[in-house]
Amino acid sequence: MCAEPLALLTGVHFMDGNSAVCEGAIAAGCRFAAGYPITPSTEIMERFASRVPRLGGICIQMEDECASIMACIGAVWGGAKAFTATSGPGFSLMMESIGYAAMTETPLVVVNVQRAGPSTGLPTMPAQADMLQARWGSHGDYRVIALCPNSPQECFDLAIKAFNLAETWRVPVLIMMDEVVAHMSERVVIPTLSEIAVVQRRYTQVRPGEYQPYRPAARGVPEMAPVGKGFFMHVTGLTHDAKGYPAMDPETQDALVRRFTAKIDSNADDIIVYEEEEIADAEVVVVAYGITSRAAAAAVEEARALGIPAGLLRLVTAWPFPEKKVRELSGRVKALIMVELNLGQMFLEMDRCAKGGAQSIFLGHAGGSIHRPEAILMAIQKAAQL
Amino acid sequence: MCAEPLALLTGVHFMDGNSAVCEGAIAAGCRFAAGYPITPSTEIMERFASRVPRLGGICIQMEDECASIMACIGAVWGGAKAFTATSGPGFSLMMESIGYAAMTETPLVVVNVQRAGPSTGLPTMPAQADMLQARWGSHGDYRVIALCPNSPQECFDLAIKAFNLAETWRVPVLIMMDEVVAHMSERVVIPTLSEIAVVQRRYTQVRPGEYQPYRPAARGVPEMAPVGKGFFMHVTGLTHDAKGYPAMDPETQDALVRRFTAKIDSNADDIIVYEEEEIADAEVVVVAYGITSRAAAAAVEEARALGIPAGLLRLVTAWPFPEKKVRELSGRVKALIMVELNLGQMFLEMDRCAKGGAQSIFLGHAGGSIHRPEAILMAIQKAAQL
Amino acid sequence: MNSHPSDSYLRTDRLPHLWCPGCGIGATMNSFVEAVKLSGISRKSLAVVSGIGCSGRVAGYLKADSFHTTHGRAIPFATGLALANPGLRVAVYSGEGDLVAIGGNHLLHAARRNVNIMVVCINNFTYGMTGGQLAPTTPIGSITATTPYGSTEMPCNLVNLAASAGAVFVARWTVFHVRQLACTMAEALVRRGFSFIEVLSPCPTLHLQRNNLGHGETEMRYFKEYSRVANNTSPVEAGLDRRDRKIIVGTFVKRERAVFFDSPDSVTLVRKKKVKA
Amino acid sequence: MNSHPSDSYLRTDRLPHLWCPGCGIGATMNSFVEAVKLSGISRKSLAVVSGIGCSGRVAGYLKADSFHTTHGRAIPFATGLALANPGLRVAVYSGEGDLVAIGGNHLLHAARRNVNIMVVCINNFTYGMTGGQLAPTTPIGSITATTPYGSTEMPCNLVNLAASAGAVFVARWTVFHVRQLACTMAEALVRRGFSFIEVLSPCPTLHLQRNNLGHGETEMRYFKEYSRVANNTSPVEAGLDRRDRKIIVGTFVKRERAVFFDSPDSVTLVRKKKVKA
Amino acid sequence: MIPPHTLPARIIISGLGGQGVILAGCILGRAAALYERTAATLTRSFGPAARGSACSAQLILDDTLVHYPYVDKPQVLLALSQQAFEQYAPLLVPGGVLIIDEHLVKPPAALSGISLYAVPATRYAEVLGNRQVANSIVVGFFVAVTGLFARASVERALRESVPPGTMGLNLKAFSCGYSHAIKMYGEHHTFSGRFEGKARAVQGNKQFKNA
Amino acid sequence: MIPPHTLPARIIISGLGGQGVILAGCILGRAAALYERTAATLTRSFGPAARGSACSAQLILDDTLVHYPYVDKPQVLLALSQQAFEQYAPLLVPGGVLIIDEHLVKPPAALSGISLYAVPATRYAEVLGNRQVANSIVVGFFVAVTGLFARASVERALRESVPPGTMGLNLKAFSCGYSHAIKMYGEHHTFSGRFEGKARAVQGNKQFKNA
Amino acid sequence: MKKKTRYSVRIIAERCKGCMFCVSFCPAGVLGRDGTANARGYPLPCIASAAVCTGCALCQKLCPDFAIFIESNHVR
Amino acid sequence: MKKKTRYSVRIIAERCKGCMFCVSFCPAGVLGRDGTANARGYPLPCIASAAVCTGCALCQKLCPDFAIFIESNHVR
Ligand SMILES: Cc1ncc(C[n+]2csc(CCOP(=O)(O)OP(=O)(O)O)c2C)c(N)n1
Ligand SMILES: Cc1ncc(C[n+]2csc(CCOP(=O)(O)OP(=O)(O)O)c2C)c(N)n1
Ligand code: SF4
Ligand code: SF4
Ligand code: SF4
Ligand code: SF4
Ligand code: SF4
Ligand code: SF4
Ligand SMILES: [Mg+2]
Ligand SMILES: [Mg+2]
Repeated sequence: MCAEPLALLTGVHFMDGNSAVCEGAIAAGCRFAAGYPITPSTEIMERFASRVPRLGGICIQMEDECASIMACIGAVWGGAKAFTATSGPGFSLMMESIGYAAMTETPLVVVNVQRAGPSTGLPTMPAQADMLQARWGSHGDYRVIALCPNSPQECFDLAIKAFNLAETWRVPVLIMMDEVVAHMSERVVIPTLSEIAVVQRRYTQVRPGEYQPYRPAARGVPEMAPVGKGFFMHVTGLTHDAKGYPAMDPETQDALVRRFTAKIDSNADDIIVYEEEEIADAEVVVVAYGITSRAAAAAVEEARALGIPAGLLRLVTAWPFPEKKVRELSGRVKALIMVELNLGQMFLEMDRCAKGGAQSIFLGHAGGSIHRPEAILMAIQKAAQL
Repeated sequence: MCAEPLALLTGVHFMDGNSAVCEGAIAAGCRFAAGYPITPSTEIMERFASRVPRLGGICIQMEDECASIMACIGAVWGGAKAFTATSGPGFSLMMESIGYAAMTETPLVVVNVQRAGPSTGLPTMPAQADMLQARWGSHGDYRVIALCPNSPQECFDLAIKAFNLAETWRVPVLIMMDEVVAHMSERVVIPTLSEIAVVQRRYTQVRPGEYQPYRPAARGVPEMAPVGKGFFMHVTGLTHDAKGYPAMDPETQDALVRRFTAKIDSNADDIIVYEEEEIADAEVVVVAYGITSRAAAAAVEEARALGIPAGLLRLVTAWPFPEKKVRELSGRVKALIMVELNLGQMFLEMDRCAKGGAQSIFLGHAGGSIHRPEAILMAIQKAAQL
Repeated sequence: MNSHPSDSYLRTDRLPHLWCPGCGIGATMNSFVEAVKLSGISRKSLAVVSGIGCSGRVAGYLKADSFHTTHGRAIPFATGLALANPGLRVAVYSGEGDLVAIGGNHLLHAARRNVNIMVVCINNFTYGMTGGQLAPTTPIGSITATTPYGSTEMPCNLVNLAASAGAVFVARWTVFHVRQLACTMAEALVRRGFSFIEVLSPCPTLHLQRNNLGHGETEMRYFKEYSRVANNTSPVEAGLDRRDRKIIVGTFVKRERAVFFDSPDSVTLVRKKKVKA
Repeated sequence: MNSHPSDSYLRTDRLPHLWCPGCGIGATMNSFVEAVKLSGISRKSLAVVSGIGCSGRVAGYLKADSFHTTHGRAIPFATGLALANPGLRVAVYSGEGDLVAIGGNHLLHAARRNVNIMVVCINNFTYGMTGGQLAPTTPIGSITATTPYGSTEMPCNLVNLAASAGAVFVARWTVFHVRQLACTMAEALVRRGFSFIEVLSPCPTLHLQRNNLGHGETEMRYFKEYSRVANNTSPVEAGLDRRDRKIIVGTFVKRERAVFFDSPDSVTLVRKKKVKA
Repeated sequence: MIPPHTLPARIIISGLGGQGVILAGCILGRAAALYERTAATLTRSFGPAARGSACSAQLILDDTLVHYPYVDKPQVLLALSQQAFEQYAPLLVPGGVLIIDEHLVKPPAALSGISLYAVPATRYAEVLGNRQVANSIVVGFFVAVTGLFARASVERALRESVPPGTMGLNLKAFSCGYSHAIKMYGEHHTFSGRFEGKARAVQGNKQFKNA
Repeated sequence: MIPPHTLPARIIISGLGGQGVILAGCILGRAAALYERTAATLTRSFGPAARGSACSAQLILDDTLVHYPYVDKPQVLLALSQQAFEQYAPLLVPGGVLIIDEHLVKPPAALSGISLYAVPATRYAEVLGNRQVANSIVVGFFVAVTGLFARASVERALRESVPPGTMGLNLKAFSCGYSHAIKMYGEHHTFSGRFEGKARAVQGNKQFKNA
Repeated sequence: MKKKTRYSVRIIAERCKGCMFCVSFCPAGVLGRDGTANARGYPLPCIASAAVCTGCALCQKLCPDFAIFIESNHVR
Repeated sequence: MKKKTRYSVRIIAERCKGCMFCVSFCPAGVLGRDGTANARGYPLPCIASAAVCTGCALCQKLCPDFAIFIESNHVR
């Protein structure tokens, strides 16, 4: 629920993805952001800085990205919903803290507007080449949830969803945008308060003396306690027991890491969202996400127009990956074509899961521009002839 | 070639992996290191700090890991061979600069002594859970070479190899150790000067006016020029053309990133090193690397003693991954068992490549201790009965 | 009765703590508990944030909401915590390596912004946790694990750094000055804005032993003998060079300045009340 | 003849450069070229290292060995470069966001160590490259993209920061002071140790326009009119607050101190000669 | 309502940073998306802010959702710099519409198969006392010339998009451009290109069920 | 040469940080690897430096390369603290050898199936004037009691491992421990456990061909 | 009946690490060393002259291990 | 024969961005604005009174674009 009436800009807007993700965060009840400017994500923080002080919230520019994400994590433990937005180089600098958030099970949202890399690359041009970094960029085993909006409307919708997922699973949720979605303007419908489902933080009902901050509760997710209420919680990035105290033994380590990875893995079916277009009778399925999925949709439509039985599997959650779905498809279609703005990232995971007879085909480039539907159509045509 | 006689401690030693990797760096001609202490890698820098000033080299402790790796990159461009050593949290902080090194094709060596994570985790205990971070931890598409020694002797040998690979391919080379190998002492034989092959930096023969710093030369690797000699080189992390100048278009981007990834991908056969034990007639093949490969070797020996046709594929280079070899094996064995100190990392790549009939089996835990051979033996026995 | 009067402020189930015999960190924590008592602030509203290091373990022993963060990032964490929950009194407690080496930039900018947190910085002249390497305060000539031939870097004067960055309350004591330290900490606890307290502390295991400076007790005697209390000394003059055999201690800076997010300039738009969760 | 006398110091094939009309960065580069000429150092031995930002593009236009690094890391890169190759004269050239926000810690520690590099810091009071956000030097009350209601943070006095961190040569000029700036840069080029030169520079496109301060020319007039040359002023007194209508410029600090890796303490073991590749 | 036979309409608006090219695109897109109830997708090529570098916006209007958001073959090109003209004019479809500021762009004498419309927007803006409003003049001119939008829709979008203090002047500028078109080319001049749209649902708001 | 019938030999050396446990392990490992030409693998459990916390080293000696570097069932246990004794003694193989500092470890009266050897190392060290050399006393005692090493090998390894200034004192301490064993248990006392080794090549130096 | 001292010094032996700060800095010389050690082998301070304790609590405040504290007794 | 001025002011029009620093700060008022622009549309400075140029080169040094410089001529 949004506390302030000003917060929700209910109505129809013409908005870009960066604005929409910011409005989504506000609609989800986020009132804290700390960030550091970086193209092409900067406008997210700029809009938040302009919007949220009027709602009683806080938006601060920190001295760098390490500080930004840590201030957000601090704010979350202070009771706020918080997020930060960045792009490749800043995302890389946030990796240590993403691991800290995973280890401490901090509900946190991070937006990464992907630009072409590596390094400084093409700061103003799109890519989707941080997808495996999103999954593996911090040291050690952990899990994140990563969402890939493909329109400004979805930037809004998925921002709300991201905060909801973060609160539900106590896990860092990454919104993996791309420069095109970020700067593309379209119609965005912001619903009324009652139409938006917002998951509030669930605090423990247990009394302070009995509270164990890392005792797994429902579905493996421990309950949080409010700060400042005498729970005397201890939070550490060291391997910790149910009390939250450091416990330096392999058994605690294995139990802890298995628990917080399992809470995502074993609930993956509830977390994963994808969209299927014309899948039922498809022989060639294009798999895509983010902006690329729109070029793919155009190509699939054209293929159908040409009589080719093509379909589209659009990933909304990139992580967890819809392994089951891909396995199923690979058992019944001729070819799976992963289209992405990189040299093969989600493709690897698709390829791994495609244990059936379907061929795994990759169609990608190093970013800077998006695929033209014709290129995808050609790939579909070729695959259809396999 | 080692310039100073003091440099090479030719002879037989009883040494731990951290010491050995340091000696290997010295033997490879490295005379510059910048680092920041972190368990369990600290002794590498400490030894270098004690050894290298006597050899006319430099070892500095910087204010953090971001600074450490950047000082090394600066030193490389200044003409030195340079390396840094760290562990998980520091490795995460180095991610942005690893991407910069990849983009600028800087020959750089980074040692990561893996401890149990995520986050601070178990600082004094082993893991192998930064393996996919090594591959994907920085934003954008790039390539690294990652080596996994399994003994102090190999720490020495692979350190030399790492510098050689870095100079040959102009790519960041990562030595992915683990806490056990780092602190385990064994016999280490340091050969004589003439027995060690060291690749020196190859500078261009082209005259300054004609030199183009990013024009691909042999096998896609551009030639370096010495600093301070009037080449007026320009180095940038932005997408750049052959002159090294920023060029903000998708075509340059695609050509650049494809070139420097292809220089590794298409030369992978020359780069990849692995060891096979009793593979020829094996029905169950254990795949392992680093310290885990030693428990695996013990298990495979015991399995053979029990009459089970087991074999071991030990990865010396984790990246690039021996895709061909795994594909070949998967076509002729019953099962491939990846044993690693994580919850499934290199396993995913093995699983992807195992397109044949072989089952992919994973045996791992979250670190803190290493696998007992019996546990691996049990997995082999189970797999043999498939 | 065998219960220490500070036990209710401690996670006694974790005692004895991990610090070495003769280490001063525990003693500063003792003073901190006294300070909390003196300050009258409710223990419930106290939050302690540490980075990583021996000193960084303080958060794990205090019975408060306590956060053991990552190396160098205690201040940004504390910034978020304090801003999101202005009802808390947030104390950062960590070592000089954590706060001034890897975390130096955050110290600088938090002080400049005058974030409402207090910072206790244990200066033991070395990196204890990782085995005694060069710290930004290591005296010139000291043997450390990474300077086996003696350090050649000018050490950082922490109080001067904090003061020039803009801290509104800056003090230095040694572990020996238990009473003054407790009073100073209590004062910082009740003031608003960015305060910085440096506490010199012996690390017998690594710094003292390696430099033939004796053990904890020896160093405490040194602190006792060579400290000169000189409140209001200009921080730049507040030396502690062993060669001078003089450690200037005291409260050096007390000033008032708009606190981050209290600033009247933005008061109409950036409210001071609690963030709604 | 249509060739500019500084052309041989420039990558003329990249001109015109990307800076806006009225931006001061190009003018500082002009002074820098003059300084290189004045200093007599060979162009071959000059290396220029930039971070990321509008100012960070300087490396890309100077015909020297030039390195455009990552945001905030120019100083560590330069540290490695200078130590590995003592024959080079290494200049770091970047913006205040790059050097003092994200890179502040490196500035602090390089100054403390007295690394042998010179640093030119373009202070345009904002983040130009990313569209005009809050910088650590943005004056209180300024409208920026991230402070739409006016900044409330106390700006950092860069010369004071550099000086208290330990820089051995510290100066401030504005883009208007072309001659003094060139002389000061030349002096820094020939001195050893860590030197820091702040150059105030107009960012008409973002900072000036948004704050109704006119355009580049207006700001240059402001610089001309309100600057007071006061060499040897204590950096802490060297204000530039617009409300005072007074910008203190000049060379504030000149001192000698052991240079990193020149230190006699370690001279027997840590040699000064070139690292062998 | 945008005349359905003209959909999808593919438009490029291009010039130099600082000319308000993106804003012009936003105003038109907004008019379409909010007041013409047409699906509109606006993308922009995005460079270092306001540094006088090349800059463009691409607008696709359709009666159904727009998949691929870029314009390869524009039906309408608005070019406000010579460079923009040279880059994009060759892409225009046969029968496409080219709109230029006549003082900033000098097209070659012969331009075959293209309808050219010129407005002295910068001059007019100077007359109005503020060069910044040139883009509103251009927008007015565009609306009149193409007939793609109801004038009221665009005026409303314009009102919502410019800083309140400049609204009056911008509306005046809009009128000025609009009138110039009427004066020069007559009422309701519509370009000749015919574009066919397909019947699909307009993209709406998506609610994800699993919270 | 280490008596081949005793290989592989699995040894645990344990105590508290600061007692020189790791150094003792290093000296023995070094003696084996360099001067007995036996493969030796030493691992250590590694905690915060010298904070008086539990600390142990595990040493495996073999005639061929050691794969798995840890000792689950030690044949020899050297325990220098009560905690170490309690943790590791139950792991000893039947017939295993237990060596303790008799003032630091108080084993229960009945210890079945284990050979116990006790040395008052700390006391002796105090007599020698430096508590730090207790570990050299223990090493000397260990060598004499187990008969696993030639005395000269270990003395040489010890000489190479201790700070030069303390070498004399450490050698004296070594002798002291050695003599105590001879005095108490007789010459060349070898423990009763029998360990069989397999014939494999000793791990050597590996050269990778592709540079 | 013997007159009680006003202050009792309490030592929590399990916590003590034998740093001897308390002994060294007790202004009244109440504490001493008698060679006893706790279970972990750390030497313990001993109460050498309880009677002269002034109750200043310096020992308590200096102790890094929260292992020593002062109780004040009702003097009958 | 006409006496030559000692200094020639050269403007590299393609580089100029019209910031007018040169015009504003020329101490001798040599430079002016005449409304001409370069190909990129930037207004160019013009040489209003060449003769009074003192050759101080301030214009040259102030120019952010390396677009103006002074040549000194042999005075016959
Ligand atoms: C990113 C990162 N780098 C390095 C470390 C290793 N590390 C742990 S504590 C520490 C230094 C602590 O020094 P200080 O803050 O002075 O605390 P002390 O132990 O001296 O009390 C270091 C370098 C780490 N945990 N994380
Ligand atoms: C890690 C990282 N974070 C953020 C950025 C985005 N970025 C580029 S330049 C810049 C600020 C530049 O400001 P300043 O140094 O003052 O230079 P100016 O443009 O003002 O000359 C930022 C934040 C980046 N490139 N890398
Ligand atoms: S190592 Fe030093 S700082 Fe750390 S606990 Fe021991 S004495 Fe204290
Ligand atoms: S944005 Fe500002 S700093 Fe950047 S080039 Fe333009 S005027 Fe200069
Ligand atoms: S001060 Fe505390 S720890 Fe130290 S000896 Fe006294 S009681 Fe023991
Ligand atoms: S209270 Fe004071 S006098 Fe009594 S034992 Fe403690 S320090 Fe000594
Ligand atoms: S200073 Fe240079 S860029 Fe500016 S107007 Fe003069 S010549 Fe042109
Ligand atoms: S040289 Fe001096 S006098 Fe001549 S035009 Fe330039 S500024 Fe004016
Ligand atoms: Mg310290
Ligand atoms: Mg700036």
